[in-house]
Amino acid sequence: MAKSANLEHPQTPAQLEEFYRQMVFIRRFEEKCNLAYRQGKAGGYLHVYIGMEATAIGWNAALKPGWDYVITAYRDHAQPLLMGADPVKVMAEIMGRQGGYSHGKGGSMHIYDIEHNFYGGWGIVGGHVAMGAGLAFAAKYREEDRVAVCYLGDGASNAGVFFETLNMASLWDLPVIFVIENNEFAMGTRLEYHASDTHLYKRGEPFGIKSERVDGMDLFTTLEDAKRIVDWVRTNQRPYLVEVMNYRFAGHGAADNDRQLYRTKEEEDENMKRDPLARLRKYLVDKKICSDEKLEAVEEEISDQVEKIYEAADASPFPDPHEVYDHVYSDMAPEAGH
Amino acid sequence: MAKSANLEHPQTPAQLEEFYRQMVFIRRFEEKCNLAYRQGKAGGYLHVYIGMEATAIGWNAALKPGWDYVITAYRDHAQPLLMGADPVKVMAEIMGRQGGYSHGKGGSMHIYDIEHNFYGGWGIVGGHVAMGAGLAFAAKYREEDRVAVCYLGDGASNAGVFFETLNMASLWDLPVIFVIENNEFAMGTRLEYHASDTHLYKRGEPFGIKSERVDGMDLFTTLEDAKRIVDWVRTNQRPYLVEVMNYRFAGHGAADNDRQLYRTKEEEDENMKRDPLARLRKYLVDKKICSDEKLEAVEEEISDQVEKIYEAADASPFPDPHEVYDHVYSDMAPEAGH
Amino acid sequence: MATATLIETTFRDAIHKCIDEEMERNPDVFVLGEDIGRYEGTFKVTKGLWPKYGEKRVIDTPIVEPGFTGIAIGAAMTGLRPIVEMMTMSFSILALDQIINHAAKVHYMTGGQAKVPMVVRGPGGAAKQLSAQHSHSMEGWYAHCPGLKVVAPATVEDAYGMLKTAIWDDNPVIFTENPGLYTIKGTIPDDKDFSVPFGKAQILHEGTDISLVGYSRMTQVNLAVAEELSKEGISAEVVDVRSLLPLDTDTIFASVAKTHRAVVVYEDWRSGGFGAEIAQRISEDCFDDLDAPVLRVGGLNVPMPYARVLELECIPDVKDVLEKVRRIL
Amino acid sequence: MATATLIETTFRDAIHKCIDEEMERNPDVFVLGEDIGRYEGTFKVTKGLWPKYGEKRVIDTPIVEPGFTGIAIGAAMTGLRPIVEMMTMSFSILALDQIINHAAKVHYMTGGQAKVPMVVRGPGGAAKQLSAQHSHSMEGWYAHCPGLKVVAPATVEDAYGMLKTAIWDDNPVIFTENPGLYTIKGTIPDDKDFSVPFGKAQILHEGTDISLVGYSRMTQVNLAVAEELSKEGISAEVVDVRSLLPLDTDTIFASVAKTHRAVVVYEDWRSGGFGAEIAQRISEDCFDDLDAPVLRVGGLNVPMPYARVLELECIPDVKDVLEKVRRIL
Ligand SMILES: Cc1ncc(C[n+]2csc(CCOP(=O)(O)OP(=O)(O)O)c2C)c(N)n1
Ligand SMILES: Cc1ncc(C[n+]2csc(CCOP(=O)(O)OP(=O)(O)O)c2C)c(N)n1
Ligand SMILES: [Mg+2]
Ligand SMILES: [Mg+2]
Repeated sequence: MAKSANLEHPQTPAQLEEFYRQMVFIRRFEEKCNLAYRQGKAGGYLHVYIGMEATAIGWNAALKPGWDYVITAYRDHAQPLLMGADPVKVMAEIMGRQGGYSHGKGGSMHIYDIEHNFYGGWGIVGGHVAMGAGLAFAAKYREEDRVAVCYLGDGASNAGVFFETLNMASLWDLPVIFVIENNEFAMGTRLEYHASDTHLYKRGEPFGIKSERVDGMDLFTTLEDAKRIVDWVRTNQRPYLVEVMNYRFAGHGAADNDRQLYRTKEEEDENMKRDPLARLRKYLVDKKICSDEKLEAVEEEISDQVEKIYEAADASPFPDPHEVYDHVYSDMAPEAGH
Repeated sequence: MAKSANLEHPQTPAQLEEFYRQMVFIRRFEEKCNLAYRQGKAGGYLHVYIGMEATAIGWNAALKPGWDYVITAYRDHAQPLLMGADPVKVMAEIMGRQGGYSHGKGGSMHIYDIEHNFYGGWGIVGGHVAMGAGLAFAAKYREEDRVAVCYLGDGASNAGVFFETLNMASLWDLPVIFVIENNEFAMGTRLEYHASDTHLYKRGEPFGIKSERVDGMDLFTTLEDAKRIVDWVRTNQRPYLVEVMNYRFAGHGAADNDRQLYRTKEEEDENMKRDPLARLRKYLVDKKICSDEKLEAVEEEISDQVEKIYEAADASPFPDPHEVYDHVYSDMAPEAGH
Repeated sequence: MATATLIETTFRDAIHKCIDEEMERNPDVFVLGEDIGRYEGTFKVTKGLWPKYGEKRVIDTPIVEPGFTGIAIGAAMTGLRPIVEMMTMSFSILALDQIINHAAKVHYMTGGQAKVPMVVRGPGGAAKQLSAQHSHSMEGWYAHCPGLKVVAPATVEDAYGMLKTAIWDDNPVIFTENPGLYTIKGTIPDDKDFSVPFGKAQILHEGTDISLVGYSRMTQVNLAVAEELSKEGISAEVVDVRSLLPLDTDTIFASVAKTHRAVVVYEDWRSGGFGAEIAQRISEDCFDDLDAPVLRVGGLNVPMPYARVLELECIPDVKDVLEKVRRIL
Repeated sequence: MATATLIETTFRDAIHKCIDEEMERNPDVFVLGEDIGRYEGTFKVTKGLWPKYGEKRVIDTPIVEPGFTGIAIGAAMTGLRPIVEMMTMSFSILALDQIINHAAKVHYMTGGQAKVPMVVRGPGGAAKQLSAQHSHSMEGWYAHCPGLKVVAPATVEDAYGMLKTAIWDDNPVIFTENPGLYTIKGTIPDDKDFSVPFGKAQILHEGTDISLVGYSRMTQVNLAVAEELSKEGISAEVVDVRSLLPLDTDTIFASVAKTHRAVVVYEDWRSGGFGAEIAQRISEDCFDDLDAPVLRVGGLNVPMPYARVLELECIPDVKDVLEKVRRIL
C-alpha cells in the first residue's frame, strides 16, 4: 500500500519549483482544453488529466528524456507535454489544425510525439498495451537499456490483451512498466462494478511480475516510487506492474456532464482533499520554499503562457481538404474519391 | 499440489469396475479414431484424449447427469461419451457422416450433444471459455442450481478472453469451474516456453477465485477433488479454478508425428508410468477387486463394442451435397450457389 | 384490420421502447454492455431500464467485448435472449471472433442442435470527430458472414419494428444504428406486436429516372437527394435496403428494371464495402435493363480523420450522390 | 541485363528462402508466431530458421494472436521489421483490432510520424476438412481496410518476389498463402534482390474470348479452366490479380476491353467478398466494353462444413468456373 508522505524530500528548491510549474501547466492546459471543447474549438472525445497530474510528473521525472519510451491511452495530453513536446502542436492537434502533431488527423485522443519517444495516444481501451510491450521488446532486441512505460486505466486492466501481454513481458524479460492508473472509474462504471478484486496490482502476480500498489496523488512518494521502479527495471531487465491510486476530478470526457450518475458530490469533495496541486502548493509555502506571492506570480505566468499557446494553436489553419489522402501510406496514395 | 493417492477409497467394487470400463472405453475409442484417421476414414484435425482419461472420468462422476453443463475445446470425444452421448453418433461425426451429431458438418473438433448438456467442441484456442461462463450465467439467471464445467488447455490459459471471463465470473458470482488441463504442452510448445509462471492455477487468484492445482492422472484423487469442488460451487454459487496436471501420451493431433521436436522418448516413458489406465488396473488386481481374467474379458468386450461402433458409424452414409445449406439458419436458407 | 394509432417519437426512443416492451414481455430477454445501466448508456438508449429491471437484467459489463459477447452467446445457447450493446460498433471488432467464429456458426456446427437468439446492437458509422478508431462501419463485414442476419434501419418505424424482429429471431442478429439517426423523428404504431420483417427492402420515394439504393443513414441522404432532383424535374426512386442479410434483391432489381439506372450509396469505405456487393448484384442481374453503369458512392478509402473539414470529406453527402447521379443521367 | 539462373522450388520453400535471405540481410527482420521455432511451423514454412537464428529472432509465442501481433506493431513502430506468422489466417480474426485499428492506422493517426513495417503472413483459405473455424479467407476484409497492403500470390515466383517486397515495405502488409499452394512447383531467379512489385496484376494465359480474373489458388483453377476451354477452341485470358490493395485495375480493364467478358473467381464467401469489388469495378468502368454481365464464382455462403463431400461443394473448382463461363459465352 501507499507509503506515508512524511519524508525529508531530497529535491532542491529549484527542482520543486519546476515540478510546481509543470503541475500548474498541465492543470491550466487541460482547463483550456475543456474550455476549447465547450466553445466548439475542439470536438470528438476529449479527456483531461485534471487531478491525476502527480502521476505523470513523478513518472516522467524518473525517465531518461529522449531515450525511454512512453505510451498511454486517450487521456494523453500530460505525458507528451512533460516529455518535451511543443505545446502549441499539442493544442493545435486537439483543435484539429494543420499545425498539430498529426496535422489534425488525430485529435485529442491521438497525440504522438515520436521524436520525443511519446508513442500516443490510443482510443481502443486496452489496445495499446501490447504495443507498449513491443516498444520494450525493441529496446531489448537492440540491446539498448531503454525502459518503456505503458499507462493504462483501471477499466483497461480488465482487457484480455493486457493479460496476454503480461505473460509475454515476463516470459521474454521485457523492460516494460505497466502503470495502471486506478482513478476508480471506467467512464461511468465504478471500480467495484468492473473489477472482481479491486486490488489491481495483483494481476501481475500470476505471471511472476513484481507488482505493487502506490499512491498517485502525492508527488513526493510518486517521484520516489517511480525512480526506484524505473531503475530496477533498467537494471534487472524485467517487467513491473504498478497500480497507482489517483482520481480524476473532471468527468470522464469533456462531454460527460453526468457525474452524479456514478458518484456523489460528497465523494468528489472528499477526493479533492487529495488534490496534488493544492498539496504541493501548501508544502512549498509551509516549508517556506516559495512564498505565496511568488507562486501566484508563477501561476499567472503560466496562465498567460497557456493563453498564448491557445492563440498560437488557434492561428494554425485547418487542414486543406486534399490532405485527407496524405499519410494513409508512407509511399503511395489510396484510391481517391467516393 | 497433488494429494497422495494412498487413501481408503469409498467406491464399491461395482463402481470401480464401471470406472474401469469407462476408461478402457475411452482409450479404445480414441485408438480407433487415430486408426480411422490413418486409414483416411477421418480427416481434418483430430485430437485424442489418451493418457488424460482420469480427468474427464473423475469430473464427469461429480456432475449431475442431464443437469450440469460441460464445454471444452477440440479434444472433445471423451466428455460427451461419458455424459451419455450415443458413441455411434460421435464416431459418425468424426467420420463426417450424415448420422453424426452434426450430420458431418462438425467433425472431430466440433462434437455437440446438447440433449445431454454437452456444449462442444470448439476450435479456437480459448474461444469457448466465455461461452462456458455464459452457460453458468444462464443457470444463475434462471435460478437453477446447475454447475458449468469449462475445460481448457494450458495453452488456452494464456488467452486474453480467459482472463476477461475469470473477472466477470467472479464479479457476477457465476457457478462455473474452469478446469485447466495442464498436459504440459500446447501443440509443440512446452509449458515453460508459453507460460511465464507454470503454476497456472495462480491465474484465478487476482480475481478472488478459489484456485488450486491437483493431480489429474489419479482417478481416486480426481474423483474426490471433483466432488469436493463441484459441491462447493453448487452450494456457494461462486466460480472455481482447478489446474489439473495430466499428460497427453499421443501427439497433439492425429497428424502430429513430430513429438521428438518437443519432447524426448525418455520423458514420454517416464510419464507413461503415470498412465491412469494401468494404475487403475493394477489397483483393481492388487486389491483383488477384479481378477486379471475378468479385466481381460472386460477389455475384450469393450474392444468388440468399439469395433461395432465403428462399423455402425461407417455404415452411415455421407451427407448429401444439398445438405450443405441446412442449418446455416434456423428458419431460412442462405443464398445458394457459387 | 383496424389501424393502430401512431406515436411520434425518435429513432433513439423507438429502440428504447422496443427493448423495454420485449423485456416486459419475455423474462428471457436481458441487456448487457458497457455503461448501459447506472450510466444510462453513452447514447442514452437504455436510459431507465436499470432502475426498472435491476442489475439482473440490465448488466453493466467491464470493458471486455470478447468476454461479455462470449458470455451472451453461451447464455443464448441455452435459450436466453441477450441483447448485447456495443458502446460503438467499432468496438465489436474486438469481439469478431466471438461473433463470426462462434455465434454465427453454432447452428451449423451443431447440425441444428443449438441456436443463438442474440442481438448485437449499437451505433455504427461516424458520429462527429471521433477519429479513426471510433468511426467504423462494420455492417458490411457482418453481412459477408453466413449465419448472421444483418439489418440497418433508416427510419424510426423500422428501428422499432426491425428490432422487434431481431429480438424474436432465433439467430444472431447484427442491428446497426447510425449515430446520426438517433435524433430523427418519425412515427411508430401504438402496437407492441408490430414488427418489420427482415429481407424486405422498401421504396421510400417513388421515381422513374434513377434508383438510389442505400441503407441506414444514407437512405436519409438519398431522400434528400431525391428531393433535390425533383426540383430539377428528375424523378429518383429511393430504395431503402434496410436488411443486408438476407438481402431483398427482388425489390432492388424491380426498381432498376423501371429506372434503368442506379447509384448505390454507403458510408463504409468505398472499396470492398457491402455496397460493392449490392452494386454488382444489380450489374449482374439487371445487365439488359441498365442504360448506364451502376455507380457507387462510398466513404473515402482513408482512416477517419479527426478535423471536421477532413471528416466531412470522408462521409458521403447529398453533393457526392448528386455528382454521381449526374454522371449517368 | 543478364538473366539470373532459375531455381526450381515449391511455393513453401520459396517463402522460406525469402524469409531466410532477408533475415540474413537485415538484422532488424525477425519472425514470431505459434510453434514456428522448435516445432518448425505447422506448415513447416519456418523450418530451419530457429536453429540458424536462435530464439532471439525466431520467436515461439503463446497462443495469443492479439498480444503478439500488438508486440510486433510496437516493435515495428521503432523501426524493427517483424514478420508475424498466423498459424492460419483464420486465427488473425482474433488480432483484427490490432491489425485494422492499430497497425493500419498508425501512419495516418500520427500524421506520418510513425510507420509499421510489418508483415502478417500465413495460410489463408480452406485446407482439407478443417471445418468452420479454420477455413476462413480473410484477405477480402483486409483489402477493404485502408492503411494495409494486401497480396495473394498464386505462383512460386510471386510468393518469393512479393514476400521480398512485403518485407521491404514500410507499411503493414497482409500476405496470404493458400494452403493448397504450398506444394506447387515453379521457378525463382537465383537472385536475392529479385522482387515483384505490388499493385501489378499479370496475365498468366493470354486469350481473347473471356477474362478469368482471380488471385491466390483460384488463379491456378483459372489456368486449368483456360486449358479446358482451349480444348473447345475458346480462348480465355487468365488475369492474376495477386495484389488486392493496391489493386491494378488497368491490367484488368485492358483485358476486359479485349475480351468483352469476365468472370471473377474467389474462394471467399461469394456474398460480400472482395471479388464483388473487383467485379463491380469491371461492371462500372468497362460498361461499354461488356458484351455480357460480369459473373462471379465464389465460395458457398455457408460456414465451412467438415465432411469432404460438403467441403468440396463449397470451394470453387474448375467445373464451377466453367459453368459460369458457359453462361456468358
Ligand atoms: C474497446 C473499447 N471499448 C469501449 C470504449 C469506450 N471507452 C472509452 S474510455 C472508457 C473507460 C476507460 O476507463 P479506464 O481504463 O479506467 O481509463 P480512464 O478513462 O479512467 O483514464 C470506455 C468504456 C473504448 N474506447 N474501447
Ligand atoms: C486462436 C487459435 N490459435 C491457434 C490455434 C492452433 N492450435 C490448435 S490447438 C493448439 C494448442 C493448444 O494447446 P492447449 O490449450 O494446451 O490444449 P491441448 O491441445 O494440450 O489439449 C494450437 C496452437 C487455434 N486453434 N486457435
Ligand atoms: Mg479509470
Ligand atoms: Mg496442453
